[in-house]
Amino acid sequence: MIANIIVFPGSNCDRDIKVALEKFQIKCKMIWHQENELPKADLVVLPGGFSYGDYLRCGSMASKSVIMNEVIKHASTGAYVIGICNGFQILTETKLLPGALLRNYMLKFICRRINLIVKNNTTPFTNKYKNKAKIKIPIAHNEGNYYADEATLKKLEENEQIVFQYCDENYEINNNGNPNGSSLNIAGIVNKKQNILGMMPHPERCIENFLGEADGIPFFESLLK
Amino acid sequence: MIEVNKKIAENHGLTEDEYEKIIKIIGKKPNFTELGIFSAMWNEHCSYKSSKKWLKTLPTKNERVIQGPGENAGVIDIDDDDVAIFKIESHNHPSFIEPYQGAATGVGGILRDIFTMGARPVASLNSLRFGSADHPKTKYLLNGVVSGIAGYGNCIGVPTVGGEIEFDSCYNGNILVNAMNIGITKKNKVFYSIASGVGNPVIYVGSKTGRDGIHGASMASQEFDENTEAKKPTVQVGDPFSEKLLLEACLELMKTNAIVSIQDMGAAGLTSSSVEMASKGKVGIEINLDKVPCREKGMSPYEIMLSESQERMLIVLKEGREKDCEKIFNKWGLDFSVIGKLTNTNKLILISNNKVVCDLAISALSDQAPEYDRKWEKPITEKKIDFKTKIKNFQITELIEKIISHPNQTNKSWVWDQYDHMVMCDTINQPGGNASIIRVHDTNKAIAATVDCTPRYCKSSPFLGGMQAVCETYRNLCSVGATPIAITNCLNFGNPEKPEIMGQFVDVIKGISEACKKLNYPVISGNVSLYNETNGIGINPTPVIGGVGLIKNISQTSNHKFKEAGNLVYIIGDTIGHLGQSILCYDILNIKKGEPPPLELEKEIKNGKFIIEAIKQKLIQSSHDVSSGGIILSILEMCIPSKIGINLNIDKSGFQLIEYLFGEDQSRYAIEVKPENEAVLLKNMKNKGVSFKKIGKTINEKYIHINNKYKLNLNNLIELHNKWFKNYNK
Amino acid sequence: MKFEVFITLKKEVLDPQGKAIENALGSLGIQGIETVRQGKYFSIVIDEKEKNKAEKIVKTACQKLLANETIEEYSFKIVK
Amino acid sequence: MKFEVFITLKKEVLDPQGKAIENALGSLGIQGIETVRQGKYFSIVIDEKEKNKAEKIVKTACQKLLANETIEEYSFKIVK
Ligand SMILES: Nc1ncnc2c1ncn2[C@@H]1O[C@H](COP(=O)(O)OP(=O)(O)O)[C@@H](O)[C@H]1O
Ligand SMILES: [Mg+2]
Repeated sequence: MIANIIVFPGSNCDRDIKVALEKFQIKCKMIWHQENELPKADLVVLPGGFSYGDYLRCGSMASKSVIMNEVIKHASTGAYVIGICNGFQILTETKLLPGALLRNYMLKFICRRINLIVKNNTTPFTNKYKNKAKIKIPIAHNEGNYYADEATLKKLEENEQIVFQYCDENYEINNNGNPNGSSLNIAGIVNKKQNILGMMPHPERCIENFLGEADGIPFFESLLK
Repeated sequence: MIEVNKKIAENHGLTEDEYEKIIKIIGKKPNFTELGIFSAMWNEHCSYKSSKKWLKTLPTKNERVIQGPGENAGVIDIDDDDVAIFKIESHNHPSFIEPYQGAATGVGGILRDIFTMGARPVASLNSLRFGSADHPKTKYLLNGVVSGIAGYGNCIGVPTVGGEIEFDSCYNGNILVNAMNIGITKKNKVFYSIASGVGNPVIYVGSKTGRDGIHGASMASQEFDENTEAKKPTVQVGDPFSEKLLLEACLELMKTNAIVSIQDMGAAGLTSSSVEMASKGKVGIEINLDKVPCREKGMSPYEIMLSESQERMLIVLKEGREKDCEKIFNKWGLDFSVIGKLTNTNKLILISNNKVVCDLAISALSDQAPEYDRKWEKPITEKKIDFKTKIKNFQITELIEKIISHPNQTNKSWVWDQYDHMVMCDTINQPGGNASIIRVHDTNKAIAATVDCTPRYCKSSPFLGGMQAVCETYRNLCSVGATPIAITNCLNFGNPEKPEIMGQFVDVIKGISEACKKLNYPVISGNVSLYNETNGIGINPTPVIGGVGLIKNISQTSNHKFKEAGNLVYIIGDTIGHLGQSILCYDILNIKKGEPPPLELEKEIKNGKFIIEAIKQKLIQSSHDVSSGGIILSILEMCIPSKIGINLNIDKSGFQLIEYLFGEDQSRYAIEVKPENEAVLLKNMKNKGVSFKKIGKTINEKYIHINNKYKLNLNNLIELHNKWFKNYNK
Repeated sequence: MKFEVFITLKKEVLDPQGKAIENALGSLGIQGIETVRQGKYFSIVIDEKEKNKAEKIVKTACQKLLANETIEEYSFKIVK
Repeated sequence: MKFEVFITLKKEVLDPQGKAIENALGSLGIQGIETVRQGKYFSIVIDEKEKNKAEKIVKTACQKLLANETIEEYSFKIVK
């Protein structure tokens, strides 16, 4: 499997995701945002970080990069796109995924391991998780508060586009377990065709046991299936 | 141009004597630009005129030190041709005036000191001190500083892995914001700031120069008073996005072998960077100010030279490499400009509009800067006092509950949750433990780092306090299994023109020196922040020490969380029960008199080495240093994260039990031992001659039992421990 | 030509920042504040003397970048 | 009474956000943008009918909380 990792000015998890993908024998190419061609690949990753300093709105300026036209083309062929954290924000700004990510409800940056439920384990990104799996993955963001209007939320539910949801210590989906105020505790969604994933948690940060939980491993294994 | 006179010199913070000295050295009256340059180079912040004499006495070498003080940061050897580069720096004054931007630019500044030397920054730490929690400004300052550090560090993508935070009324008018950073690179890839090669081009890269922060460095060299707010220069605004680009661009350029020397523009901006580079290389430098990228039109030479705009670097390139350099900086969207060249005149020549606007000998600005032997008084050591009568009426359980919920001892995750401490995926021990552990990327080894200081000890006995701060970092490193290598220090003090303050400074340095020498744990970089006074009231002497150690194998580390019930808990080191200057007395009972605990450096070394060895041999399950708050606080800090209770059995009662549990005797550790490892461990302890005492056993119940007499519910303690910051910031 | 551009969250989108400021003003003892909503403000200088053309540039800037119409609304006016 | 409050960075203070937006608009191919400065905008409803009193409340809010006068300036006006 081959992945293109897009590097924007201000991306800072680009190396992290590369290290993680390579650990699972996925070959990576780093693509500078000004390039206007994408080498052939099965997967495009928009990494975490602060593209353009997250100035204006997170992901807004990156979403207008030259390379994003190519990413859109890549996605339209049904090939995989993953946006993690800032990458998720870029995907919503590009409208490849619906909704928007607002400032965390408590108005603070949060870096913490949080509890998640894998709501949909039939996507190409989650098929190695058990159904309704309870997992722990770190988040690190200031704007992860997922927002969409009622109609969109309803569609997300109906089409089973919600992939990860925040939950509390007892794996109940409620306000207590919602770190940032996201609608429906949404932590990650896919498009209807299920080839584009956006998620706030960082699976690349938890694939080694000695750094804490390693619940990110099935995520990368799913890609290989 | 404004005509210079004595009065104007005085407004620039130069004394009459200093002004006269300038005229004598340069043989003319300086023009306004020259005066500004002198005032920047000769102020405390850049010239270290009050502290130099004493800083020279610090031990700075051991077998691993590659570069000691004198460069942008110090460099140590961490094996396999890898080096770690680190330094700590203060940003106290700006943070008091504008907490968010002050703290943010503090982080930005120390990051530049690290990557200017060729290292990729891998970990940030910070040491923060605020006034008392109920002081009206504290909440605002706390929130501003923490989000400023987070805002800058998170954006640039360097993990903030540790630090300390303390509240004390002595900081009401002068908060302390000290930022430390560590970077890693290869031994043969270190860059220095010594300019060389007459004719080589001098390059300006980074952001544009604006009218911000003019005279920031001189402000950092003055006391505050009511008028400070009015006098304040325009505060610098941090731009972490540009810094990220600057970081990547510099590291990219460094691969091309085009750089002769490189230096960040920090305090006193273009002035100090150009003068320092030239001075170190014993060359002259000529700059055409019209070539300096400016944000605003019509900036005067004075303003350009004194601006402290952030995210800028000065580079001396090999001749002919300008185009390669320009290409890289263009790619990253940063300004690039050839602004001058090195000369053989040993002079700083500045040209603006085809006119020479400054013509000064480099040595006049640097080597001939004043150096003072300030008057100092030997600090009066505190007398022993009798605590028994003051304490004996308190219930032990009540004292424990008070300590665990005090702002200085409470759970500080409110702070570090705001810092991205995991980015780069090498953070092994997260904030909240003893020392943070950061894996050296792509290897099996790690470095450990910590920042510590106990200012209440330093106030009471500067010598012991200086020693103790060094030892506490040493202990924190040992307790995670790291071999301590070297330190950086940030010396925060009041007004050095007062003999009693200077006396504190001198004694603290003596204490630090003594400890560093014995522990073979030298100083490789640092910073001095004086004049931390408001209306004549100074802070407690606060020599913050940043310690760095090496872990050769990441499978041989430890943390402070109890692992399971049924294990034995030992204290390594002697417990006499020294209450003077303890948290119990100082913070809880408000008894601020008394002397701090004594220290025996031989024991410090012996106990530390023993712990490292035991961790290596996997004989202990968890380990924690015993310091502020004594045994009881260490034990609680081991119980709380794992929710494991303990049965403590101590052959003491009444006041003696209080002394035993809360006393802050030094050089101690608490460890958790599996029963099957006890025998080997005991044998080792006896062989090595370390003192030890078994004090209890971890249990399944969520309770803390003391001598079957007192019982505390662990869940209650956890709640007490967790609530302070949340309630405070509601 | 100089423009002022205002970007505000749509009415139905929650504005926690505004809410927090509202509360903070209350606890500072400033009475009489009913609601606060926060938005963004840009001052933009356009190198174009014809009003229509300049307005078009600003409008394009809003639509293409400054505002995210999923959550925000924009408005602008000429200052001089 | 409803107010609009504007907080802008002082002229000599660096505005990294405005600068980045300026560049981004340029690379989007939107021509004619000379400078962009970013600020904050608040819409505040005051429970007070007397103009003078209401203005005083807003002014206090600006000075005490909304603006950081070390680096920012404020201005406001009544909308209705
Ligand atoms: N307390 C100290 N101990 C050791 N070295 C110090 C101390 N204070 C300053 N130094 C050294 O003096 C030099 C100048 O420091 P500083 O003015 O902070 O540099 P910068 O220009 O990077 O801000 C550095 O090499 C620094 O490590
Ligand atoms: Mg420096």
